[in-house]
Amino acid sequence: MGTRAGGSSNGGRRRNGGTTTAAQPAAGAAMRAPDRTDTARDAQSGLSRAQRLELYYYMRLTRSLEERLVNLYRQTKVVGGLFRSLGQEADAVGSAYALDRSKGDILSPLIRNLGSMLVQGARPAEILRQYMAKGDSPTRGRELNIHYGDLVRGFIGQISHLGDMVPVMAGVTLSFKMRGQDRVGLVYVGDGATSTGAFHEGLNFAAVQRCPLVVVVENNGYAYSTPVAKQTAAAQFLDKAAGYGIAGERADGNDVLATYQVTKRAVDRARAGGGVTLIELLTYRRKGHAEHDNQSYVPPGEIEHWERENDPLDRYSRALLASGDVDSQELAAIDARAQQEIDAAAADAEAAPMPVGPDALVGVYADPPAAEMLWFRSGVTSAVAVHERPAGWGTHDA
Amino acid sequence: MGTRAGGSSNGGRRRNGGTTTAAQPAAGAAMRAPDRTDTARDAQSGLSRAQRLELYYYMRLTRSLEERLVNLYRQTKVVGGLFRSLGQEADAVGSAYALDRSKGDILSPLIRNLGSMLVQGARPAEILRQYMAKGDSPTRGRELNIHYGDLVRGFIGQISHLGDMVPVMAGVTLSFKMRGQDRVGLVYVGDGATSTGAFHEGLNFAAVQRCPLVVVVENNGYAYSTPVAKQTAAAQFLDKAAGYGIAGERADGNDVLATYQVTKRAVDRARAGGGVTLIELLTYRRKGHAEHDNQSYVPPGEIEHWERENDPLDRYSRALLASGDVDSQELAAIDARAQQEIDAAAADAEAAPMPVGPDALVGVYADPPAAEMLWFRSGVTSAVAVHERPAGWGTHDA
Amino acid sequence: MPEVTYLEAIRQALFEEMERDPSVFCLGEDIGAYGGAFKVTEGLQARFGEGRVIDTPISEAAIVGAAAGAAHMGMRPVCEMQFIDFISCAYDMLTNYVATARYRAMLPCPMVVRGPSGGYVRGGPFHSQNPEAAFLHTPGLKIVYPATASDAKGLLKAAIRDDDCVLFFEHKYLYRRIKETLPATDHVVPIGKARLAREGRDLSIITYAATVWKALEAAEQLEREDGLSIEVLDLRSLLPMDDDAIVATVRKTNRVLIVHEDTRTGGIAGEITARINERAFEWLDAPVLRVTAADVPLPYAPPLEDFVLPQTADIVRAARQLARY
Amino acid sequence: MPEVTYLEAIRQALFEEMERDPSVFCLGEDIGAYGGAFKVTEGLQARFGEGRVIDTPISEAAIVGAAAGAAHMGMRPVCEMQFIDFISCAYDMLTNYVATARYRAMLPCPMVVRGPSGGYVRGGPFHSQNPEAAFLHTPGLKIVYPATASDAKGLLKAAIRDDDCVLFFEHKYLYRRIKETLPATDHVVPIGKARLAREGRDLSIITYAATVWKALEAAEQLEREDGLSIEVLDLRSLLPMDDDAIVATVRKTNRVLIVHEDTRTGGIAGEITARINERAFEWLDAPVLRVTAADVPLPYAPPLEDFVLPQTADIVRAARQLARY
Ligand SMILES: Cc1ncc(C[n+]2csc(CCOP(=O)(O)OP(=O)(O)O)c2C)c(N)n1
Ligand SMILES: Cc1ncc(C[n+]2csc(CCOP(=O)(O)OP(=O)(O)O)c2C)c(N)n1
Ligand SMILES: [Mg+2]
Ligand SMILES: [Mg+2]
Repeated sequence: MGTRAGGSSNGGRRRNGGTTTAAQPAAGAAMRAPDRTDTARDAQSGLSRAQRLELYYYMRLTRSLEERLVNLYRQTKVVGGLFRSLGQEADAVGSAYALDRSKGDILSPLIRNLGSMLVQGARPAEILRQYMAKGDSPTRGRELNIHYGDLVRGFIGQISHLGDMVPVMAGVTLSFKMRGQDRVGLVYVGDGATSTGAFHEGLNFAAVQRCPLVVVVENNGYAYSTPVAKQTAAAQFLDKAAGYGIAGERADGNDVLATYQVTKRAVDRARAGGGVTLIELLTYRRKGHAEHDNQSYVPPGEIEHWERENDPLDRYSRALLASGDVDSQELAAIDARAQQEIDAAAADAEAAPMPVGPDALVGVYADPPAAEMLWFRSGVTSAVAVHERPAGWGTHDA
Repeated sequence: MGTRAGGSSNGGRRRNGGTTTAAQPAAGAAMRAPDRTDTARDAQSGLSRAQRLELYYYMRLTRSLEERLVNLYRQTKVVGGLFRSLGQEADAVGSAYALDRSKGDILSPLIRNLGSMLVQGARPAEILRQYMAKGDSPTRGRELNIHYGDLVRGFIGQISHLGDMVPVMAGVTLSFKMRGQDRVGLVYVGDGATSTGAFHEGLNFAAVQRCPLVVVVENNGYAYSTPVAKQTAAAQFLDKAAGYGIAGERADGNDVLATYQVTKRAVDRARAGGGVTLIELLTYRRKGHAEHDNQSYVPPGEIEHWERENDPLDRYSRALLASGDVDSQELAAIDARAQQEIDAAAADAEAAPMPVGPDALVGVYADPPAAEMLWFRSGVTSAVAVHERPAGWGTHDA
Repeated sequence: MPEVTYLEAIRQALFEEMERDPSVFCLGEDIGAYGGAFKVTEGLQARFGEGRVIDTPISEAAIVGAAAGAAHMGMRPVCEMQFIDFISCAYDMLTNYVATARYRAMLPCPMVVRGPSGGYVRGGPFHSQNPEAAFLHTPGLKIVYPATASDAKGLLKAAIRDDDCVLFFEHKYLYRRIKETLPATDHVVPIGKARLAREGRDLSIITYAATVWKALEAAEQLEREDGLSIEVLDLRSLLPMDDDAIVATVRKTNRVLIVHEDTRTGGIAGEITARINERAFEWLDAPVLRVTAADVPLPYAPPLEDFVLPQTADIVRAARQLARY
Repeated sequence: MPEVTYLEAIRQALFEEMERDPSVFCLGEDIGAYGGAFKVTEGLQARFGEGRVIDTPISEAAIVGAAAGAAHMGMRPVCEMQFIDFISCAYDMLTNYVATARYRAMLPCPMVVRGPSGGYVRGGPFHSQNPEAAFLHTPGLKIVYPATASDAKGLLKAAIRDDDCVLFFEHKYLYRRIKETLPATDHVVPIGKARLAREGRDLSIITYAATVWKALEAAEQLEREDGLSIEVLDLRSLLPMDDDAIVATVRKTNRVLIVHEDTRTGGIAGEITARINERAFEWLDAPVLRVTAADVPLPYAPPLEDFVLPQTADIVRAARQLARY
């Protein structure tokens, strides 16, 4: 259960590296406090004080950014649905933190893994622009929410079809192996996504090829409205590992350090040529599948219980304070800094322009570079007459 | 490993029942020898002497029928490829024998499960007609080899796409559960087919629904040319059971009684509401994937080893003779009877007519009953001019 | 009788067929207590129990495959794809197993696969698809795609009673946007018959699903502004297709505009054009033209989606050109 | 230069591209030591090792998905489907993940999916399919389907070098039945260009893959017996399609017969007919007609298969009717 000390050091990790720019202040820069014992390692996790604060920063940034998205959603500034990871921030942040960006590790996030993308260098302004479908968003308005990627920073945009990223990441990591690169891949799947054929085929393929891949099953209790007991008859997802002949571990996904450690072990194993690890992280989805979902299917008190007893941010700030080398002012300063970054990003994103119609035709193929203009559209840039926008036109229901 | 005595009796089984007719003598009728101790139960399997001889009969019938098919294939009377189960007769026959046809149990065979179909009542003449694509074959010449079924006798025709029969059998057995029927289903998959998404989705679905389904993984060492080690990294297929939260057992598939017993336990479990069992049967494919395959990928001596040490028919006849209540003349009589049946069936099948072209248009839908005649074909019954048959036209390569 | 929405009409059909025939049951993701992503199956589980309204794991191939197995045994399953976009995961099972079952193995396979389809709702590339063209060349399947509440109900009832597999595409843009008073009696619309949505003399628009409404809007505008009399044929059934109705409208107006929401290349308009060529070439006074989506994955941002999908203004523009031809 | 078969031409293309570019690798079922079900990849593993010629588990979705992942990272994978019929198991992965990668995520996805396709070989319903129509309406994919050894080699090389995903369908009936002397130089045939297989004045047959040969046979017979001069256009590339070549032949002969082996309804002939309508309607002296398979799953028995698939005699019969129109 991830409580034993990880034998590995985190020496190779350089977080605030060359990818940040003056215009985009380095995430986590606020945590550099040279007058403190920044390099003192935590006995269990092997993480320095600065790194442990960085984990806190990413968790806070995830939560605050999603809260801002809720506001924007209520103001109908978000075009599609809004998907929260409330209560799951530790699992996404802790696991992604075990990758080494300096080595070119690659991660494939799912809809609840905003935190992991932030760790890999995604920026709040990008996320906000994506949700608002802006023309200068990473996908130029073509794809929804956090469905985007950047191979340079090391994350790959998911598609909606659950499970499909597992074969894709099998191939990404197969290429690492073929080229003798010292790189590792990590792919997330939900409890629900484990039921898909693609999950099975991809995991089996990676296992046989001994790809340097970590597969994180985020067991958050539900797939949309479906509880885990209707998704699988297995006692735990961990039990699937043996069926693929791969290593398996299970950890408390709401404990960011435990999550980090278990993933770090798997990453180290992968990098050392030990093949695939399946990690089951136990967590809980406190919000509905998306913002519209009223969670009527959840037994009374369950959400409140998790909120009260097992909020990953509460738990982690308590632990940090209890460790004695962090004080509450420092945490408050991180909170404020995250908030400022989001404020700036939101102003920026709101001001950004929407794409224009003909942009839609560009880039389906490398060659030809643009699709043909429709014959009835030649010379027309706005397709829709004003009266065509019916009442109720807007976000889709699910 | 299937060596403990099955606690269950086989009382409900009525093999030579009402489904046979005067024109089609009951399979196994030869084994009724009332002056012998027919009802004495074997201590381990719980099978009577007559039943144990019936198992022998089906194994022999399988082998001899396939041998006849090889002759016909060499005479180019088989239209497509020929797929052998040489060395696997025990696994197909023993497992299918655990079903109860009188209860309406249903089985989904694969290409190496000719034996299981014979147990369920398929007749040599049907098989031969299928392979020869005759117009009065069970599929009227539409489908290949043993790809056919009969819901009345309790077997369902496979399609080529591996794994697809698992979801289908999940649905068949789901209907048993929904209607409160006392029926069980059995589906075979090869070691190779376990890699498919359909296998995974279907097995998981059946496991969650606790369908009365037995899934037999026939581990015969190869999928076409691919050895098991390239198909899965798991130590054994049995290890997959826990990942689906279902019962699992493994047995020697070349021991017909062990195969019967392990399957019988699973069938009893399913019938008692205990849900899905995954059974791994260990066997060996002594012939190539199909007749054209020269098995160049098999290590030298491997096939000979299995032939010499572990032929299921040799093993079983030795065991029967050693049991003391069967003599070699009886076995020879069964061999002869199987041969006679095949001779009669072959004469019959060879004389049967091919279908005629326009038959092809009938029966895609219940309504409309036939597809439209092509405009350029109206009034034409033979599509091909004689000169269109190029040299080499014939069976496809794989 | 009160007016009911397209969505409510679908729910009524499910209720009534489940009441009528105990072999009808539903399976899909989140269709039970939750009532489905769009609440189409709301109340069904409360009425018919967990045994007949089954929440499944996320596995479209298993949903379709299990439905086929149950259908062989005499059940009449109705599968929900949470979004029709996920039917692609069951493509093998539908085209190879289900579609061929009767022909290759004399196995009856009466089942329905239904789900929310289509765009105009900012769903992006994976929640807006129109999969009809992917299945059109698979003999053994039937495809319907209703545009009205009445047809949604009547065709779903016909689909459930059909002895073969029917793909029932529901346009999610229409779910709550159109309303209608439905016939009181057991309302069944035969599969394979088109519906004349508007009579006209000068030009025919052949279409189906959401674009039926855009075509009707365009027809009104063209009548008002250009004095053109436009006929609108709503195909409703795509497989089988109502050739007689197509030929009749071509003979009448001699000018055909085909409108669909799917991408242009490989969309169903091609098949319709071929049939018109074969059956009514002499009656054509102008080429058969197409108004369709552009050949790109459907993007998410409103200006992009609006630009890619066919709009009323496009139909008007195209019809004017064709009328002048 | 010795003559090489269609199959050997494909193998040469694989060899040469793997020699030329270390990022090219092959993956599929039984393609390694065994050399593939049809021996297309024979000798490849011996030359390039297990690392570049990978035997995979039986999992087409994983093969295609893994290829996509590797392609993102700069590799150029070539996937073999043991029979192209199994591409249906990767339908979701191809249409949703691969085809959209560049557009939705700016992810390059240079890869090839190839495999033995088509009928006339007694393969029955699951070893004879022609899947082109299933992918035609997916922007982001390219589709080629060569009819000659030279095109097989040249198009496969172009496909491997293409920066997007190319579906490369090989007609298994042609594998060992046709031979040709190939150009000695690095022979690349551009994707998107048709080939005029025979020049003629009276009527155009537009076709691709195995039926090119049937069309040529029919053309000879029609010339001999009826004095008709038949043009045969071999499309080679189905997506993108060579509109210019199509329009040119229509303008020249004014009569078009489209021939394909796929089922009639929803086959590619529909799209071609629509394009001809849009671009060359005025040049048509007769309706565009289709000779195709009947709308049934392809049966196994020789008399049935022969009846369902288009034959030379059918083309002759249809061309005569069209010429008389
Ligand atoms: C193949 C497929 N089928 C259905 C869906 C619709 N869908 C989107 S999210 C979701 C639930 C996912 O649950 P889980 O995998 O547990 O992830 P979570 O949302 O809990 O993180 C479903 C059914 C989909 N995206 N893909
Ligand atoms: C989905 C799919 N992919 C590929 C094939 C081609 N194929 C037919 S049999 C076979 C090998 C099957 O091996 P296994 O499942 O072990 O069965 P066995 O032949 O050993 O009984 C393959 C790859 C197929 N039928 N279906
Ligand atoms: Mg979940
Ligand atoms: Mg095998």
